[in-house]
Amino acid sequence: MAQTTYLEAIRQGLWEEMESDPTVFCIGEDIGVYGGAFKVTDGFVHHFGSERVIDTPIAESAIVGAAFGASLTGMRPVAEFQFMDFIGCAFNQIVNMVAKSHYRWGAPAPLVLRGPAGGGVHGGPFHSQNPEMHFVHTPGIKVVAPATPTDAKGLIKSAIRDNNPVLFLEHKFLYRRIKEEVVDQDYTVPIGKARIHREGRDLSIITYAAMVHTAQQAAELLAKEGIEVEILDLRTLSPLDRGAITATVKKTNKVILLHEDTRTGGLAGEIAAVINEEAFDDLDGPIVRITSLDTPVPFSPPLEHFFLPKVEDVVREARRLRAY
Amino acid sequence: MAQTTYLEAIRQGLWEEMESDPTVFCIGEDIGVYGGAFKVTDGFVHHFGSERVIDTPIAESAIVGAAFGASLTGMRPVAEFQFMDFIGCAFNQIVNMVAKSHYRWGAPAPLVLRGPAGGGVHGGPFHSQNPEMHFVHTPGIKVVAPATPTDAKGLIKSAIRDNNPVLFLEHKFLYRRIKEEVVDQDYTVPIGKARIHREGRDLSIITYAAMVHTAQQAAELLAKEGIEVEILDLRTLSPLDRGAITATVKKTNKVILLHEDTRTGGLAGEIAAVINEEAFDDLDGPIVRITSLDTPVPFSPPLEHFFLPKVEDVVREARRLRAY
Amino acid sequence: MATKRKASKVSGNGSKRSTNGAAAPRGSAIRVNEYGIPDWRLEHPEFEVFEVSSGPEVHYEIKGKLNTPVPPIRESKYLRREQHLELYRWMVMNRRMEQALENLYKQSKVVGGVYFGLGQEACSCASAFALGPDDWFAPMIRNQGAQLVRGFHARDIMMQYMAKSGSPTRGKDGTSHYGDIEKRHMVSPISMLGDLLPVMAGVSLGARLQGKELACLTWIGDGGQSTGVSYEGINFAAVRKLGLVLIVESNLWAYSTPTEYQVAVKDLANRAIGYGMPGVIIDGTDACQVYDATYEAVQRAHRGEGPTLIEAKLMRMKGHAIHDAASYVPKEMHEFWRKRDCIDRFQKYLLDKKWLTPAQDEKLIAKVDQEIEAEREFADSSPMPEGPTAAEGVYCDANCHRIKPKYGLPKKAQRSEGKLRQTEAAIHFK
Amino acid sequence: MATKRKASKVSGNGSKRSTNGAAAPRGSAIRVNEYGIPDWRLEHPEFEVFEVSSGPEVHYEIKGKLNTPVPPIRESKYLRREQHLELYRWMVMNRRMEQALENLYKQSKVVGGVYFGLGQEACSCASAFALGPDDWFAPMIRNQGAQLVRGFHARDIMMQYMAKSGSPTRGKDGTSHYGDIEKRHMVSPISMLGDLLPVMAGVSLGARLQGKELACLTWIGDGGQSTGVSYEGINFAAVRKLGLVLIVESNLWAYSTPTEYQVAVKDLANRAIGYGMPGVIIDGTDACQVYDATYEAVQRAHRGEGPTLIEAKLMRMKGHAIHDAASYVPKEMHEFWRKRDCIDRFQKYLLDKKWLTPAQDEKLIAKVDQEIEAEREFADSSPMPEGPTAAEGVYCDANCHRIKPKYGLPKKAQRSEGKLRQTEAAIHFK
Ligand SMILES: Cc1ncc(C[n+]2csc(CCOP(=O)(O)OP(=O)(O)O)c2C)c(N)n1
Ligand SMILES: Cc1ncc(C[n+]2csc(CCOP(=O)(O)OP(=O)(O)O)c2C)c(N)n1
Ligand SMILES: [Mg+2]
Ligand SMILES: [Mg+2]
Repeated sequence: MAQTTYLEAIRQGLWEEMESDPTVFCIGEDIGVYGGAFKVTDGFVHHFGSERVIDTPIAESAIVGAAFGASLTGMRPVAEFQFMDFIGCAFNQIVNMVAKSHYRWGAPAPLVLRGPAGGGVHGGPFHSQNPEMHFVHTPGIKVVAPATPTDAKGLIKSAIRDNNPVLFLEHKFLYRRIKEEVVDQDYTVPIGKARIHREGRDLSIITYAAMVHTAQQAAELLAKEGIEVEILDLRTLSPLDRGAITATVKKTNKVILLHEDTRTGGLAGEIAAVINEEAFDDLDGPIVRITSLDTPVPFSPPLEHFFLPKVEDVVREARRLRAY
Repeated sequence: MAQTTYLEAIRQGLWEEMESDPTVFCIGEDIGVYGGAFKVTDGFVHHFGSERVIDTPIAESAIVGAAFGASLTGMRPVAEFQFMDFIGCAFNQIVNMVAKSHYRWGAPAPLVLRGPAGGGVHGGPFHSQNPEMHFVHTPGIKVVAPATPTDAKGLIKSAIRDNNPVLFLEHKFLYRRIKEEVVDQDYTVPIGKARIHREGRDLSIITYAAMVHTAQQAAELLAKEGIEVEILDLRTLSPLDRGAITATVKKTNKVILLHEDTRTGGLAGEIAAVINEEAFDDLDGPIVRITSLDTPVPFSPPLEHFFLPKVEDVVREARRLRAY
Repeated sequence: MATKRKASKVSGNGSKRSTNGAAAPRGSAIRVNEYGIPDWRLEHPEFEVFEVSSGPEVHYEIKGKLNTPVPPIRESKYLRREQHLELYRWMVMNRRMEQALENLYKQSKVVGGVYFGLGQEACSCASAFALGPDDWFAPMIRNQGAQLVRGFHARDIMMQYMAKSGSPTRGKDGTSHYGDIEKRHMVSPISMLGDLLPVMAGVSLGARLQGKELACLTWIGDGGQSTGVSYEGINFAAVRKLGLVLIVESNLWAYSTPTEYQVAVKDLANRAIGYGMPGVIIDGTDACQVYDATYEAVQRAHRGEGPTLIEAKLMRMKGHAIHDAASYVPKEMHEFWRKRDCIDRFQKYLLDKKWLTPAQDEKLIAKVDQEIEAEREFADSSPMPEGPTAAEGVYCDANCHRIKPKYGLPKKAQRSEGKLRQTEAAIHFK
Repeated sequence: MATKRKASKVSGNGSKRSTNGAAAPRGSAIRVNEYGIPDWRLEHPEFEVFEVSSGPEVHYEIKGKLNTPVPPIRESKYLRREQHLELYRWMVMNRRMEQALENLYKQSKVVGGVYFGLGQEACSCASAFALGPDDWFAPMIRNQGAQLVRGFHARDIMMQYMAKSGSPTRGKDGTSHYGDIEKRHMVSPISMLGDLLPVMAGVSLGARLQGKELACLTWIGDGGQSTGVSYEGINFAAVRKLGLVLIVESNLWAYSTPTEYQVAVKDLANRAIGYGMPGVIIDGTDACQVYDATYEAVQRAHRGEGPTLIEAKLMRMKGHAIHDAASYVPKEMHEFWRKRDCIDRFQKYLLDKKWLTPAQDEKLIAKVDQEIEAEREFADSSPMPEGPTAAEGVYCDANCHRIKPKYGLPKKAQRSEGKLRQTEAAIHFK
């Protein structure tokens, strides 16, 4: 076991799957000789060859379409978006061709769409987006968004082995900032299962991806005030782990929903509805949402800082909710 | 005043705006000589000429892009999607080029994207979609979804006059099924304001588009049992009329959220969160969601019937909630 | 700023084009257009549809030569005699099945509308007929004949339209929106035009990784090809030399819009030039030309030499779908093309050659009708699906499919030994 | 199946190409490529980048003629003498500003990365310089020079990179991602490549509806043009004869990917053929060729004759952005193109012509540097935006803009009298 970054953990998982399963291959822009804009596939082409690490023209709908076509022949393609923001350029192909394929005509599409999402790195409106909701709202594709190196490795492997299309969102803020000991052998983390990131009794924060770490920092501050926060890291956004959501609400009776994605139509709404359905009588206070603003992701650091949910927002809301 | 269908009401509104404002023009596929797949622009080309009623190649990203470009010169384009399902083919252009334009560089984009949405006509997975959530979740574009001829006419006019991009969702099930007396002169209905479709004291159904009529039928049945349902027709989905939502909840204390769109990530989640934020203490029962299934829209009538929310679903849930 | 050449004849194959009689001798001269694209047609109709904006209504008119004689069939280089008859039978079956669909519609037994390939049967059937047994295909709405040729039954298509439980999609979708990755290797289209092109390129890529060079045939309309994704797919196939065989059906209309308002180019085959792949123009109402051009493209694909763009010139002889009376089409246009009906011409060709006698022909047609009637009977009496099945099948759960490479495990799975090393290279946003 | 012609010279303009000396006489012969596309270049470099997969690492190498002499500048048909000097000054300013940006980056004063147009200054500046006063443009990341030429100040660009409150987007976006629809008629690009093409076609459409024929200039990379939306835009412009002036910057790389792996065609200008519009090939390092080709395209647009595709051949002389050392580029390639530096060549041309003396040149450069320094000073000392402004401006409220047709009210607003009549025509789904 070695200290491994979030980025390296994804690389490891992908590499191991390519080593053990010759039907896995990578396809995307600048992933070969260059190793990808974020170097997730650095060195892959030297080891696996350019047949299995395919540099494509700049054509996201073709990348997804080709991955889908190849998957119909029994391959397991892993397609990279250079930035997840560009997924909009393949939207129709994903939502209408790929996601509906099994329902409509029974053809499974065992492919993974992966790439860097999220803000906090001053990437501006087109290099910082969180596109999860478009796909959480699309039946037929699963959505995964790990927060830790261990989960990142285990989930990329599960995503590759899944018989359904999986959107794998890598948070670029975490790539080289988050490190932990990661088992350097084969293991998987199941899709569809949330994880208690921190136990607590006073209130629950349900969150995912980079915001797990924001929640953690807030929890540490709050602990000093005697407020013990439970953090539920969803890990998979579709299908949601309704059981885990309900369990933590039933335990603490107060809940903050925290995400980096913009507010209106964000995942917090869906979770609020689920809690209403499953644990309405267990609520001792209103469900609180902490999210980014309803704007594009602004570029300038003071603007982006204002835009994103902050540790102090979580602390403030937790105190307020505690006192409710 | 004449009995006017929902379809004719939209035609009237569009026609009147084109007559009164020469900067308004229509662009889309088969909207000229043919008058559009649903005949919304039937006869327009004869009256306004093919300069202002432009048949395009089959290229949705070009249609939206061209509309946007024209809007930058001070025109007010109205672009038709032959079916709203094809909006996915222009997704990036809408979400990243058009919707972010005012925020990023201060360029207003006074354009309307309109076309038939919704199911119930056995159109199958690609001619029945409800795409609202992708755009409710996109800051910078407004979303409108009228349920009645009067609102349809008043809102298409407001959409055209608005200085922002507006997605105008016409429910194709209503096109020729819903008729009422419509003022055949100029009037507008404001964007951003919901409407009490039916007054009631026992519980509220918050809904929009075709489901307003499903709610109405259910309300009539429930009235016979002494349950008086209030129906709030949202009319505008973005920006949401939070005031109207809160007011009806505060009045009846029980609420059903009803929509034709699929469940997970649908608008009901957002509204559930809003109610939690604004009226948590006013709730005397859990917020109930009634929606379509989390699947593509199936083609075969028995399947589509099973898929869609039905009057009996609303009646059943209303009884249950009433008894809570 | 570009300069054009005059279209010219390439005398490579020697013999001159025959203008009388039903058949042109094998190897008739092949003309090339002004950009060097071979044009196999034996006539080169010249007309243009344009908008007329005087008078009370804006409408379309046509100008050009519309009373030229019907050209002969270009003798096939590849079809064996008995294959001609087989192909003819498929074309007849295609048409008769669509007539049966029309009847079902009139009896209100169809859900939604019906799409027809009237006049395009050669283009659907002869192309599919040129595929090898392992090859893949993905039809568009007008290519119902191709589905028959590749082993689906009329009942499958009928049940799709009737939304029956026994339809290939179990009522989940209609029309040609179905497929089969197990046996018949048909990829289901979606409504959005063009998205299939990269998908078919991807099928070829997937097979190549398994050591197999496939031909992957699909069609696109002169309208549908305007979608950006079409060219993403074509370009990707060209760069990777994938086995895409693309037939652009230039049937002069896209719904109500004349091709003149879709594209500013006369021959869509010219687009092949810009993508670095071969293009060819054929008469889409000549079954032999369709077969031969597809056959050559398929062979190219099997040799791993990359994609081919075949532009088939023909005419959509009905409205967009059954609700559309196509009153926007100038009458002379229908008349011109009715004389060039692909089945009539092929029938005459076979009769003239005496490969088919009138009696045999009658029998063949009667047998087809009988078969279609049995299929209709089956489809009609089969049940609708049960409502609750609507909730099933969104995801493929662990055991619903055994996913394995169809053509064997990729061999050269890695090019070197060595382990994963950490990367510290500079990245874009930190 | 397509047959090609050999490239040939069109002797239309008479005189022969000069090979020695810095200038080729006005009207030197223009070659056409094998598809008849005019190629204005005075050299035709032949090399190819290919992947090498032997040895421990997969990498790129180049083969071909790399030591050919630097060609002369093609004399401009349209530039007046003093315009040459003005243009030269813009190119120098473009480069010096980018050097200043690099310094700011090294001082950690830039937020995110910096993009350079090194070696492409002629392509950015001379094209923008050919626009008429009312024309519109939309730059890509490498066209910072165009922004200067069209009236923005270095400080605007610097403040964009430094995310300052005073930047054109007030810190909301960075790099070239800004615009101005009031005065300078620049449309802001977005990152997603290709989406601007239909937008610029739409600007031309909007103006035409107001009775004005505009030229709408934009650039796209040899990589970015692979996006489907690019061709949707090109096709739309071609069908409607809109004033799109498109410069495809064939700079041989798209991020780390050689053009050979983007497209299977040698000359992207060939794509013009398939879209029914003129295409032309130019040497993108020759400011006169860039100017003249753009100028002609702009005139065409002003006459309402439709779009033009100009392929500029050149080389991206730095990495994709400042973080990228471009170690994947074969060294010889940089060397070859370094000799063809567009500013050096233009400078030599002007000196040789004696339109510029060395002393004047020195002074010009010094003045530019002074100006840049003042701009840098201004940008550097300007404040960052206030956090809460992040929440502003998503929507344009009723009074934030007065929206009116820029070129006057459309005149022929309707073609007939008459009222709206109800429609009962058949529709698709009932
Ligand atoms: C992306 C997209 N936009 C619009 C449509 C609606 N539509 C269906 S078929 C059609 C016309 C197609 O014309 P063409 O491709 O020429 O095929 P044809 O019907 O002539 O065979 C249109 C506009 C669609 N299916 N997909
Ligand atoms: C749709 C889309 N996909 C991917 C990217 C990421 N990206 C930005 S620039 C670039 C390379 C562009 O190459 P080219 O168009 O040739 O322009 P150049 O950098 O050579 O000037 C890529 C892949 C993008 N901006 N947009
Ligand atoms: Mg067509
Ligand atoms: Mg490039």
